[in-house]
This record gives sequence, C-alpha cells and structure tokens, in this order.
Amino acid sequence: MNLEMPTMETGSISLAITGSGGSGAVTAGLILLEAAAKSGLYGLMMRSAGPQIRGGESLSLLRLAGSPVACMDDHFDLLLGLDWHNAGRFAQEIPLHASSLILSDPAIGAIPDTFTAGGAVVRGLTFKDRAARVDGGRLNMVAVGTAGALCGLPQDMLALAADEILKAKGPGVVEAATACVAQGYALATEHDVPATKPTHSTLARWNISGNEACGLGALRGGVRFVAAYPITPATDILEWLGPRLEQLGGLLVQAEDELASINMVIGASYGGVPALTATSGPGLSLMQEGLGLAVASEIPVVVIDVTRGGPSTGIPTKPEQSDLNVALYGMHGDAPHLVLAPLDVRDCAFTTQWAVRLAEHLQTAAIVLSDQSLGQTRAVTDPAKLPGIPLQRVTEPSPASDYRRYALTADGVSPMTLPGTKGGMYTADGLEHDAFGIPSSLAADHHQQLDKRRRKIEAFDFGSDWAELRGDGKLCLICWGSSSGATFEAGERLLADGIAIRVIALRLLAPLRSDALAQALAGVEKVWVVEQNHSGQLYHYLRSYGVLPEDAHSLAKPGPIPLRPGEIIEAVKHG
Amino acid sequence: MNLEMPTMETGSISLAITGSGGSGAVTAGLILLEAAAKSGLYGLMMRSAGPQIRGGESLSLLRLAGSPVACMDDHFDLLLGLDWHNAGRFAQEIPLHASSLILSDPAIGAIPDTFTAGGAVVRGLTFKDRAARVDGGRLNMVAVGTAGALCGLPQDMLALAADEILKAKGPGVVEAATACVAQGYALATEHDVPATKPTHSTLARWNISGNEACGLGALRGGVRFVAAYPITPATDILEWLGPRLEQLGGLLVQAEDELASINMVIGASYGGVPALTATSGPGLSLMQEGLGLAVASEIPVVVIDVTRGGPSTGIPTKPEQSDLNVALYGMHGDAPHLVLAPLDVRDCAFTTQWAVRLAEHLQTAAIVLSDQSLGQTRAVTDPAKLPGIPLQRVTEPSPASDYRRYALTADGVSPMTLPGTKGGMYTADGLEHDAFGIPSSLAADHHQQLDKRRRKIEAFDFGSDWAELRGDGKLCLICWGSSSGATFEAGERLLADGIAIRVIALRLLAPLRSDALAQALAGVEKVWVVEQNHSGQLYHYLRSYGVLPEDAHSLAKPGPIPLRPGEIIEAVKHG
Amino acid sequence: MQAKMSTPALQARDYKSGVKPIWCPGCGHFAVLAAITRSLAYLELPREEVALISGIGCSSRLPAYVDSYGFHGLHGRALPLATGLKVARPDLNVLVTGGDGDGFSIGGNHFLHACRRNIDLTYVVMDNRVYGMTKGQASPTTAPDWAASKMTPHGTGVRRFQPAAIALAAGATFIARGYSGDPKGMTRILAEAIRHPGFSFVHVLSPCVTFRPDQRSWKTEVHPFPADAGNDPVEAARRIHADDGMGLGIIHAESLPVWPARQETETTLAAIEKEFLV
Amino acid sequence: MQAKMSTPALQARDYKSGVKPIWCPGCGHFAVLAAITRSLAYLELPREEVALISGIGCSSRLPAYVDSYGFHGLHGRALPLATGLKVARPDLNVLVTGGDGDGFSIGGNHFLHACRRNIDLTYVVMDNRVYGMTKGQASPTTAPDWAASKMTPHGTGVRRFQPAAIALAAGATFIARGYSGDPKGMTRILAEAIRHPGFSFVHVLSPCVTFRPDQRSWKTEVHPFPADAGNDPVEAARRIHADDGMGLGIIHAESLPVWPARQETETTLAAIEKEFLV
Ligand SMILES: Cc1ncc(C[n+]2csc(CCOP(=O)(O)OP(=O)(O)O)c2C)c(N)n1
Ligand SMILES: Cc1ncc(C[n+]2csc(CCOP(=O)(O)OP(=O)(O)O)c2C)c(N)n1
Ligand code: SF4
Ligand code: SF4
Ligand SMILES: [Mg+2]
Ligand SMILES: [Mg+2]
Repeated sequence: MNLEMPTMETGSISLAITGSGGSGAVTAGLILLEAAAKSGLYGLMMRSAGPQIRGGESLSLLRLAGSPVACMDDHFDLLLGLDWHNAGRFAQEIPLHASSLILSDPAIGAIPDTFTAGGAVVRGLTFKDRAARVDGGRLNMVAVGTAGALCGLPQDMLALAADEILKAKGPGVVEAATACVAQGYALATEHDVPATKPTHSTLARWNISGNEACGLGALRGGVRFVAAYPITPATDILEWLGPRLEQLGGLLVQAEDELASINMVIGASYGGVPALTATSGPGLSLMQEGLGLAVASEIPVVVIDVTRGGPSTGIPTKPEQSDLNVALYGMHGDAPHLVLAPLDVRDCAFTTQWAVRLAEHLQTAAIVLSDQSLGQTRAVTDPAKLPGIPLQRVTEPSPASDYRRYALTADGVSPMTLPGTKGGMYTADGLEHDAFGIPSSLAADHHQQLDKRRRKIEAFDFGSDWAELRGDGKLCLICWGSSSGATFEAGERLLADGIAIRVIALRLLAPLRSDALAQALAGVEKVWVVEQNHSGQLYHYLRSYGVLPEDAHSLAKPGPIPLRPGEIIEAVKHG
Repeated sequence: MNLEMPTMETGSISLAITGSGGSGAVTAGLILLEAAAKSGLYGLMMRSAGPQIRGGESLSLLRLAGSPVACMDDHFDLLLGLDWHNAGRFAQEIPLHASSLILSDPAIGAIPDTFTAGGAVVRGLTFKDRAARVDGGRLNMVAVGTAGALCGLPQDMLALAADEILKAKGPGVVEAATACVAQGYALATEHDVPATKPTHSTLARWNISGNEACGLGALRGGVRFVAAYPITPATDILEWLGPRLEQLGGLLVQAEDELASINMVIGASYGGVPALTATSGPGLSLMQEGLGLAVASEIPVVVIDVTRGGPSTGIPTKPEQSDLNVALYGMHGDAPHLVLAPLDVRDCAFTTQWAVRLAEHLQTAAIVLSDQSLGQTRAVTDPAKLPGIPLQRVTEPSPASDYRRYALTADGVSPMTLPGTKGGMYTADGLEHDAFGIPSSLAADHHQQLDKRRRKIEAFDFGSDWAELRGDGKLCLICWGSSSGATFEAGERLLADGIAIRVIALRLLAPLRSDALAQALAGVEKVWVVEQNHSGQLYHYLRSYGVLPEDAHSLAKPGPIPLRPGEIIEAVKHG
Repeated sequence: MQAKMSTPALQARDYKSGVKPIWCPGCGHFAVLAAITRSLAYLELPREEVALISGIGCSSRLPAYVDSYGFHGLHGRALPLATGLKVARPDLNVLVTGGDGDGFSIGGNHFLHACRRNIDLTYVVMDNRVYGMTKGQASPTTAPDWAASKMTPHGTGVRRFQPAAIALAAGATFIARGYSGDPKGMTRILAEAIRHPGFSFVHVLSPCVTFRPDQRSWKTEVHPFPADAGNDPVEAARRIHADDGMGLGIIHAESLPVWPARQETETTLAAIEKEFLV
Repeated sequence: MQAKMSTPALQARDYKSGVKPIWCPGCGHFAVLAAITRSLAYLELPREEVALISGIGCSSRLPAYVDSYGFHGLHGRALPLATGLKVARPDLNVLVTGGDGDGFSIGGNHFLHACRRNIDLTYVVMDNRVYGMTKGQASPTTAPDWAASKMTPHGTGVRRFQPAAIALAAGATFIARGYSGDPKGMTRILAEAIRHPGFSFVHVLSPCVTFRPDQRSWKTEVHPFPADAGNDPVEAARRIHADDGMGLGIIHAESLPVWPARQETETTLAAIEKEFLV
C-alpha cells in the first residue's frame, strides 16, 4: 500500500475524523493538534456535531501546516472513520478529492457511499485489532498514531500530547493511549509513509480557541467585570473567563437574562470598571436597548457576538456572518458606536483588546463580531499582537464647580467623573440632555449632543489597524472577520497563478474608514466583497458609503459551512 | 387697527396658541380645528408641551387651508398668547415673520422678546375683560372667537365646534364658551377683518389624528388582536383601539412588557387572528428578537413604531425619523421583512391597513414607521383611501398526508394550516428547518428556506403604492414617511418658482423597489434625499442599492422640530 | 375545556410524532413526554385541538415530539406566545412546556404575570436545576454551592428560586409538583392540570443525567406534599414556605374567574369610521 | 456599610440638587424624595459615595433631584444596572428608585432575581398603582376592576401583584412598607433599609394625584403591619398573604450572607497567558 500524502513543505495536510458518541473523534483531533503544535507546526481544528446534546455523531476537522493557516482547505486529504454511524450527515462538511485517503477498519462497518463516490482511495487498517492488543486500548488512539505518522508527526510528540490531553483521566488512560499510539504508528510504518518531516518552527506558539482568545483580549484590555447569560456558541468565552476573572480580583456574574447582562455591564462601567458581555444573535437582539443607553449616556461597554446561523434561533452550532446589519444598525435612533471583527482565531485576542480600549477611550459601545467558526476553532498560532496605543478612559478626578459631564469638547470626548469623586456628581441619562446631563428637549441640545457623539468616533485616529491590506492588483477582494482566512488564501493562490490581486480585510467596520478604504482601493478596477451571509451585508454597507468602484460584486454565501478558498477563486475566475 | 391676514384662497393660515397649565391652549386649538372642519376647510393641529406631566406650559399649532395640507408652514401668521409663562421655551417651534401678528391681552403680562424681536406686529386686545363679562367666561374662548373671525370662520361653526368639544363638561361650560366666542368675534369685528371667506369644501372629510388613523387602518386590515405596552407617543393608538377591538369581538391585552407583546401577537397570529402591536423606539428594540421569530417561523405580525427622538430614551414627546435603520436591519441574521411608512396623517390609515394585508399574505413581519409628528397631529382631511388588492392569508384547510408547512413554492408563500385543522399539525420553529418544519442544520435546508423567505417578498408585485410620485423635473426630492408633507410642499413652491422638480415619497421601504425607483428616477440629474434624522439613514440605504445618480445629496435634519418646506427649498437652492 | 369520558379512541402513542428526540439516553424529559401523551389520550383531546408551546432548551424541544400543533418559540417567551394564542383561540387546549432556565431565569417575568392572569393554560416546567442545552450552567433552582460550572466556579451563592412559592404569591390557581421517576403520579397531575379552568402550573422534577448525575438521589428525596391541598392561599403559603421543594402532588387549587372575561360585540367597523366624519 | 453617628454635617436639603422636579403638584413622590434626602443626612452618607439608580417613569426621575451620583437608565432595568455598579464598586451606597410599572411590570424578572441575590442594595418602589408618566394606564398593582384607562376599558381583570409576598417568596431579606403620607415613618424605614446588609425592598404607597385622585382615601386605609417583624420566613409568608397590602412598617428582616462573596486574588495576567503556550 502506498499512502501518498501532501507534506507540510508543499502546503498543508487536512484531515477529518468522524465517529459517533463516545468514539473519541474530538479527543483524537485535540491530540493530533497538540502534537503538531509540539512538533513546531501550525494548525487549526474545527468540530462539528449532530443535533444530540450528548452521544450523537461528531467530527473533528484538522489542517496542519508549516506556517500559519487561517481557514480550512477545499478538500480533506485524509478521512479517518472511527465508526460510520450517521457519518453521512457530515458529507457536505468533508469534501474529498480523487486522491483523498480514507482510513478505516473494515471491522467497524461499511464506509458510506457518499464519501467514496468521488473516487477517494480507501485503505482498510486493523485499528480495532491493534486496540485490542492494549489493555484498555481504544480504537481512536490507534488511529491517532497512524494519522500522526502519516502527517509526519514524531511519535514522542504524539505521546506527549496524549499525556497532556488525557492526564485528567488518570495514569491508566494515558498509558493505554500511549501504547495505542505506538500500535497505530507501527501500523503506518508497515506501509510506505512519506519520508518528509515537517519544518519545525522554534518560535513560541499558542494553542488557543477563538473564544479563549476573546477572553484573553478582554483581560488584556483591562476588563474586570463580566455579566452574561449562557448561549451557544459564546458560552466558552464565559466559562474561560469565570475562574480567571476571580483570580484577577474581578467577577463574572451569571445574569438572569441578556437584558440584565447588558445593564449590569453598564452599571459596572459607570462605576469605572471596564466591563464586557458575550452573547450570540438572540442575545444581541435583546441587548439593543441597553446598547443604545450606553451610547446615549456615554458609558463604555463591549459586547462580543459570537455569531451563529440566523435568523431567529437559526442554527446555534454553526457559523454565519449575518449579524453585521444588526451590529451596525440595531439600535433605535442615531446611535454611533464601534463595530469590530477579528480576522482569525489569533486576532480574536487583538481585536477584543482593541475594542475594550477604544470603547473606554471613546465612551461608547463596541460590538465585536466573532462567529462560531472562529470561536470554537482551536488554532496553533503565533501569539497575538498587542494594540499600539495605550488608550484609557478620560476621567476628571478633580472637577471644577461648573463641571459638565457631557461637555462639548473639540474631540467629542467629555471627561467623566467616577462615583466617589467629590464635586463631580451627575446623573447619567438616556434622555437627551444638555452638557450638565440635565434632560432637555431643545433642538440645540439635541443637535450638539448628536454631533458630539458622532464626532468623537468619526474624528478619532484609529491608525492602521482598521484593516489588513495585502497586494496591489487591480482586482480586489474585500472581506471582514472570519471570511478573511479563506479570502487571504484565495488571494495567495490567485497570485501564485499569476493574477495580480489585492485583499482588504476589514477589522474596524464602524465607523467605516471611508477615506482610508478609498485610498486602499486606489487603482482597483474590480471588486469582490466576500462574506458568509445571504444578503451581502458588507457589500451593501460599503455601497451605502459609495466607496466601491462601479464594477463591484457580492460573493455572499450563508452558513452553515465556512467559505473555502476554492469557492472564492471559482467566483473570481468565472463569476 | 388693521389686521392683515393671509386667506385660504391664497394659501393657508397658520396660528399658534400658547399658554401655561390650565389656560386652555389645547382646547382652543381643538375648537378652531373642528370649526374649520365644519366650515368646509382642511387643516392640521400639532401640540407641544413642557416637561411636566401636568400643569406645564403648552402650545397648539394650527394650519388651516382651503385644500389639504400635510405639514406646518415655515412661519406662523398669528400667535395667540393666553399667557406668557415659560412660552419662551417654545420660541424655536413658533417662527414668526415680520408681518406676523401677535394677539395678546396686555393685562396678562409682557410678550417675551424672543417673539417680538423679528418685527412681528403686536396687537393688544382686551381678552380678559371680555371674558369677565361672561358668567364662567374664560379667556381662551374669547381668543378662539377673535382668531376664528380673523381666519374667516363663521361664528356659528365656532359655536358648534365648542359645543362638540366641551359638551362632556356640561351645558354651563358650553354656554359660557359660546358667549365668550361671541365676545371674541365682536372684538375682531371692531377691527378691519378681511372680508374674504374660505372656500367651503362639501366633500366628506375626517377630523382624525395619525394615531387614530393607524388604529383604524389596523381594524380595516382585519386586526382583531392587539397586545401592547404603553409608551409615548404610541399609547393613543392603543387607547383608541382598546374599547373598539372589544366592540368588534377582538381584544387588546396590556402586556407586562414589549417582549411579551410581540410574542403574544405572534401567538394570536399563529392561531389565525391578524394581530398587531404598537410601540416606539425603546419598545421596538426590545421586540427585535420576536420579530426575527416571526420572520423565521413565517407568522404574520405588524408593529407600528411611532418614532420619537432617539437614541435611547431620547426625546419621548418629539418626532424624529431615526428608526429607519433599526426597522430595516434590527434583526439578527438575514431576516427579510416589510417596512412601510405613512406619508401623512391620513395615510396612516391606508399604510397600516396595507401593512396588515401584506404581512398576512406574505407571512412575515411588517414594521410601520409612523412618528410623533404624524401620530399626535390632528388633521382635517379627506377620508383615507383603501388598498386595491384584497390580500389574505394563504391557508391550507384540507392538508394532504404529506403536507409541508414550509413547502418550497414558486412564489415563496407556503400555505399554512391553522390549529384546529385536521391532519395539518406541525410545530412552528425559529430554528432553521426543512420543508416539514423539522429542525435542520443542513446547508441545503438553510439555503432553500433563506431563498424562499427572500423570494416571497422580493418577487411580490406590490403595485404602484410603493411610492407617491409627482412631477418630472431633472431635479428630484426623495423623501419618506412624515417628511413627505414638507417635501411635497417644497416641490410645489419650487415648481411655482419655475424650477422643474420631481418628488418621490417612499411608502414601501423594504423591500426596496429598486427597479421601480430607478424607473421613477429616469432622467433625473440631481437628487436630494430629505429626512428627519442625523445620519441620513434613507440616503445611505438608497445608496446601498446603487439607485441614486452620482449627484445625490443628503438633507438630514434630526428632531425635535419637524422639517418645514422653506428649509428644503433653502437647501435645494443654495445647498 | 371539557374532557370526553367515553372509550379512548386514541392511544398515548398516537400522540407521538415521528420526530426522534435529541435528548440524552436516560434524560428525565422522556418521562414527561410520555406522561403528556398519556394525559392527552386519557382526556381524549383531538390532536388538532391541542397546541404545545415552548421556549428554548432541551425540555423546550418537546412540542415537536407530540403530534399536535406546536410552537418552538424563543427562550423564555413561551408563556406570552401561548397567551396570545389562547386569547385568539379559546377553543384550543394550550399547553406550555419548558425548563427551569427558560421559565424561571429569562422567562421569570412572564411566569409572574401568567400566574396573575389566570388564563386557561397548563404550564409544565421540567426542572433539572441546570441549563442542559447550553451544557451545564447553574439555573435559578440550582443550589447556591453547586460549583460544577466554570461560569460560577464557586457556585452562584444565590438562594434557590422557589417555583411553587412564587407561583402562589403571584396568584396561580393551580400548583402541583410531579417527578419524572413517578410517571403515574405525573400523568394524574397533568390530567388534573389540563382540566383545571385557569392557569395551572406543574413543576416537574426531571433529572439531567448528563450534567446533574447527582440527581439520581432524587428518588429517595421526593415525598408526598404534606397534607391535602387546600384552597386557602394563606395556609398554602405557610405550607409551601415550609416544604423542602421535593413534595409531590397537588399543592394548591382554587377556583377563580378565568381570564379574559369576554365582552359582547357591540358595533361595526362602519360605525367606528363614522366617528371621524366632520 | 457603616453609618457614622456623630453630629450631622449635612442637612437633608444639602442632598437636593438644583433640578426642579417635573412632578405634578401634590404628587406622592415629593415626600419620597424628602424622606430619601433625610435618611441620607441622618446616616451622614457623603454625597459622592451615594448612587441613585432608576428606570423610567415619574418616580424614576428622582435621582436627578438628589445631589449624588445617579443613573436614569432604562424602563425596568434599574436593578441590573445597580447590581453591576455595586459589584464593581462595593464602596458605594447604592439606592434604586422606581415605580410599580417599572419594577413590577417590565422589571418583574429583575426584581425576582435581585431579591434572590441578596446584594447590598436598597430598592424603593413608589407604588401609585398606575403608570403616571404615560398618562394613566393600569399597572400590576392596580385593582382588576379599575376601568379608567381606555387600554383596559373594563379593567384588567387580573389579580393584583403582591410586592411583599413576591419579594418574600423570591428570598428578600428585608421587606418594609412606607406611605408618602407618613414621612417620618418612611424616613425611619429608609434608614433601616439602607443600613440593612443585603437586599432591602421598601414598598412605598405614593399616590398619583393626577391619574388616581381616589388614592386620597389611602390615608384612612393604611395601618401598622400586624405584629412585629420576625425573621421567620414561614411565619412572614403567612402574615403577608393575610395582609391587605396596606400594612406599614418593617415586614420582614433576616440576616443572611451578602452577595457576592469575594474570592481571593490568586494569579496574574502573565500567568494566565502562559496557559496557551505550547
Ligand atoms: C435569548 C437567548 N439566550 C440564551 C439562549 C441559549 N439557551 C438555550 S437553552 C438555554 C437554557 C436551557 O435551560 P432549561 O430551560 O433549564 O432547559 P434544559 O435544557 O435544562 O431542559 C439557554 C441559556 C437562547 N437560545 N436565547
Ligand atoms: C421599553 C419601554 N417601554 C415603555 C416605556 C414607556 N414608559 C415610560 S414610564 C412608563 C410607566 C411608568 O410607570 P411607573 O413605573 O409606575 O412610574 P410612575 O410614572 O407611575 O411613577 C412607561 C410604560 C419606556 N420608556 N420604555
Ligand atoms: S443535557 Fe440533560 S436535559 Fe439535556 S437532553 Fe441531556 S440529560 Fe436531558
Ligand atoms: S402623573 Fe401622577 S405620578 Fe406622575 S408626577 Fe403627576 S401625580 Fe406624580
Ligand atoms: Mg434545565
Ligand atoms: Mg406608577
């Protein structure tokens, strides 16, 4: 048997592991990812599950590479079946090509036709038998050994990773796992394993999920109060933050609902403690009234929306970029605020931290649009960068006797007093007010405060982090948030194909940096706006500001499956 | 003394009546409006009040004319001061010109400088003394007599109107009022009253407020269930509907909050009863999650948003058109739905009725954007027109055994069963689902249902009511909802000035009829988009669909004071 | 609502839809589903005249598993949706099903106001003292020291929500408690609750085997609710406040006017339009 | 929170801001404002260490009239806002003020959960059994047959919300009732409530002279709450359920741990970041 596999040098290796409840597809994926990390590689791992809460089928999708990767590839090189119950449900999520390899033990049953129809090469391996040779041995760990070997991961790294992931289950489990890995490794070496070894990066790297990275960004930004209500797929952020906030002297409050969360966050922030909440679409809808209050009363707050398929309850466990509109326009009245989106898993840390800093400085609401494909994907990545500017809240520690909380300043930021400050007493209000904060329905007060709240945001110098720019072709791909990984990769491949291309990945969505964007678009003749939703939300948003050239097209594809580079290339070449 | 007044023949008469708590400025305005109605005229009356719940200063603004009027004029011809306490607060709302007339009794105190500064003519009249001549006489009724005479209203019509408005207070009050009116009339005839008499229309006319008209439109549309939570300035709709729904065998439920209202409405509509709620910005924010459920589960609902100044609690008693964004984009996910806006007070009835019919037929959510300047303005107007098409819900009374609630039909409308229908049982769901309504996270189901929900709305033939079109100039004013009155009038005046102009007033905002709009814009070289908000919400929305010519400008002015025709002319001529 | 007492035409299984529950094997909610279909069969309610309304949660998935009309609505908003439906369609038998998170956390306000209204709904809360669907966070009924969720790593530190006490204080006219380990008792309670004219609240102890394996001990903790249910709310208050929350049976039942009272039809649309004519 | 008991440095009037109330002459809320400033003066709380948080309504306008920190937030959401503030700033004295509509209708859920949490807030609800600010609709505490609002032309037909009973069932550790016609009693209650460690709920009967002129009769209807407040919730439940809702005084007070319990600081951000290093 000749197992031909792509190598890390030439690109990346993609593998899928599927199995039903308890078969350990997720554990296998986590171990492979961690082993790759320990071997000096980069990588990604996404997971998918059936509708059951527990015991249903599940799927791990991995992509391992010698350099950072930010999206899944078009196809999977390797499909490991731990069993095949209901695996057919995942067919759309595991595209194979004609030279993909399916590894499976014939003893566990037949491979569904849907996987073999495209001509993938099937190899039967005696996983079950090998597992049986080990006391307490499990099939998934044998498969890990084989797959690890095929990917060129050293056996000792697999063992180390297994130890790390399984140690909570006790030494017996670890021991059995290590023995199974060895069995699997041996099974692979009985066949022709490609001799190439991955190039090992010696740089410090992280193994982190997007949700964890959001949590870390929040802490780095100074957040010490979180109030939230659980919701898929944002809950992990909260579960990561809960214990850590306490350790840092802060607190996470599990609120009774999202209306409470956002108002608790406003209260804490009014008191001077940077505060944040995380939710998903349904919760974000419920928070709109609170967000409007934060904007009008000029209290900094940050909301992370880990978007899932919409509308309504939608598809809670799958990604979509369909909350851009509500993030931009969901508050009643004219309510200028900030909307940001991390470009990849690692960027979740940077963008969240930046959002906290910006909200604090600009005394407004910031919405961070992550989504399920970032939040619940685990990446082996370089550590996240830190925002350049050390922004902080503009306070007034010793207010004069005519102190005005909502003073009409040149930059629009009115220095605020924190409770406890002598002589700085004021009543924050969502009613329109004058500079002192006293309710007013006079046109002059309304216009001045509206102008001020817009000015502080529009006129602020956001520096260069508003977007990531690559290339300088006349053909341009514009993307935002989680669609950036696939778009960048499509760009690289097109470039390699000799097509001069430019990619603009927007991190700051509101305020739209129209001037900077126009500059970044200088010389561009044709634009594709790439995003994962149904109505082309970014496309329309950009058009509403008149920044796109005539020849601008929307490449909008809704969830549940994240965009792949090949689809983008297809659209650009033939669309 | 020579009182020169414009006449109904030459245009319209505008008058303002101001006084502090209990002085009867509102009653005076209501009587004058009703008298004008009874005299065969048309007219409008707006009211304004200070921040107090009761006993503060108040203001009535009237415009009377021989033909329909849909906005206030640029200036007031006549200012009646019943007293001057705090009247200065209203200065911005009562622009006067050099030949405006201020009528006041010197005995009640000095007129604030702010009113006289522009050169208005002041006439002292002995209102107080005249009132004292009547047993139980009141100054405001004397002023009504004088103002009525000046406006050319017959004295008997004033008496009839006073009787109608005051009869609930008992015959003594009516008698005294009639006597005072006579006194005031006499006071005017002692001076040179213009001899012209208004042209009397003999057509049937209504005296109705926008909020009442919304209520009527709802009933005409078939609404028999309303659940709502009080909020200014929408409460009047509910207070009008409450007793009348019961009389028609329906019910209004006062819900515990807006989250409950919208969900109650969904429940009733699921049961087959056309259902509606009314609210204002803060409530609309709270209803977004419910609206998204209506869209996803395809249950017809209608929400009337009587917009007030925003953001947040904002300016509850004043108008603004700043909820367009949230109405268009406030739901998370891709959630196509309907957004409509009545163009004037009378049109509140038509547009609401149309919205109910469209929502019912298209099984979706419709948001009707009225605002305080329509809702709380009383108009003497022609009766409202009725929608042409007798749309109704597409139900399935005898479902086949393979009945699919969310069937993929050509027009996108899936016939629905109502509870009670044998064999048609299904579970409505906000989770993405297949054609049977069973939850599904498969890409195919998601895409098909997304397509279907968009198709049924986009592909529907809305006929010609999507907008009102006037003129065919190369210069075009586009407006929507309550800004239409002033925009049409600006258009007429510009035309009279020899400027070829076109006006497009949008009634249907979503789905945007881009093709029809493009056609209506054919030949247009320059566009002004006119609206009452801060960020130019319609302007950006239209640009997002690429329907505007290059030379397109935003004329966006936030509340609290409604747009006046002169401002629009000013912008168009010099902007 | 009148139950017909002749020979049952439909069996409990006829009330099950073909949709396979997503629940974990052993989940308490299976028994609730069975008890609901049994009580519907017992009361001989035609399937098309039954509507099951729910919010979001494992428990809230129940309507799709019953072959009747149903609405799987929003998290916490089942009661208002059901209220709208019942007002619009008083001819239907409307049941509301959900969980402790859905009903007592995000939905707490509607619970209060539904109890007050005394509309003819039957509200079944499957209380497992945890958020099952979002994988194991504390709910309002969770003990303050339950520290298994990382969102509340030392427990919530908050007193447990007392469903029966709140329902009574809010004015509910029928309050009962069932246990999914006692299917017969639960079926009897449900039938009574559906029959009760006005709002009936059925609190069901329904263990979450996945995130609360400790709830296996419930079978030894439940006991009959002390003494017979009276219709005196003052006495009921005393007894409920003294109970440990594990007492099973009908806790309180009183007869009060059902909301809304219907008003007579008095006018026509044409007459209403005339109001505006000048 | 510790009140200093030396000679008062500030008078009640020093706690009034310069902003003129928008209230109708004779409105009960004036007396509540006066009682609050008197109790703050009595407890000698520095103005800058006091924060008054409210929702929306006539009553909710109160914070702007006090010279302290304040937040006039959203209708129904004062309690969560105050909860966030108090958790973030335990050093402040946080009072929450609002109306019956704000607190018991739209805000009902937060009321339940704030009572459960026993956070150290003082919650003053000015109950006039009407929505004053929106000009006279029924609130949850309005009698079912009050038919003066066109929104409910035959009355709501719904049982009155019982604030004290709900508060007790939800776990409030301090419950009292005041009356704006009894300013001295109210001031005493407020001072006790502010002193009480944990959540204190003060239900104030505060007439709306404009939309409920009938409430003039309250002065003859109020009476002392029967018997001394005990700290036994079971007995309190019995007494509250038996009361007519007009009993004035401290109804229930018990001492329980104040939420949240503070955890020790244990780590640094740098240590947390290390978790991710491979
Ligand atoms: C507005 C909103 N917030 C949060 C969620 C996430 N969510 C889904 S179910 C659930 C809790 C369910 O708990 P419970 O009602 O007790 O039901 P169980 O799963 O335990 O049966 C939550 C928080 C949601 N769907 N919508
Ligand atoms: C979300 C929302 N819904 C409705 C309103 C309108 N509103 C303002 S105050 C109020 C009721 C106030 O009643 P209450 O709390 O009893 O105070 P009172 O005026 O009687 O003192 C309502 C319904 C609002 N501001 N926000
Ligand atoms: S998670 Fe718990 S509540 Fe949900 S299905 Fe599983 S056992 Fe039942
Ligand atoms: S309306 Fe009622 S509650 Fe409001 S200020 Fe007037 S009297 Fe007070
Ligand atoms: Mg639960
Ligand atoms: Mg009130």
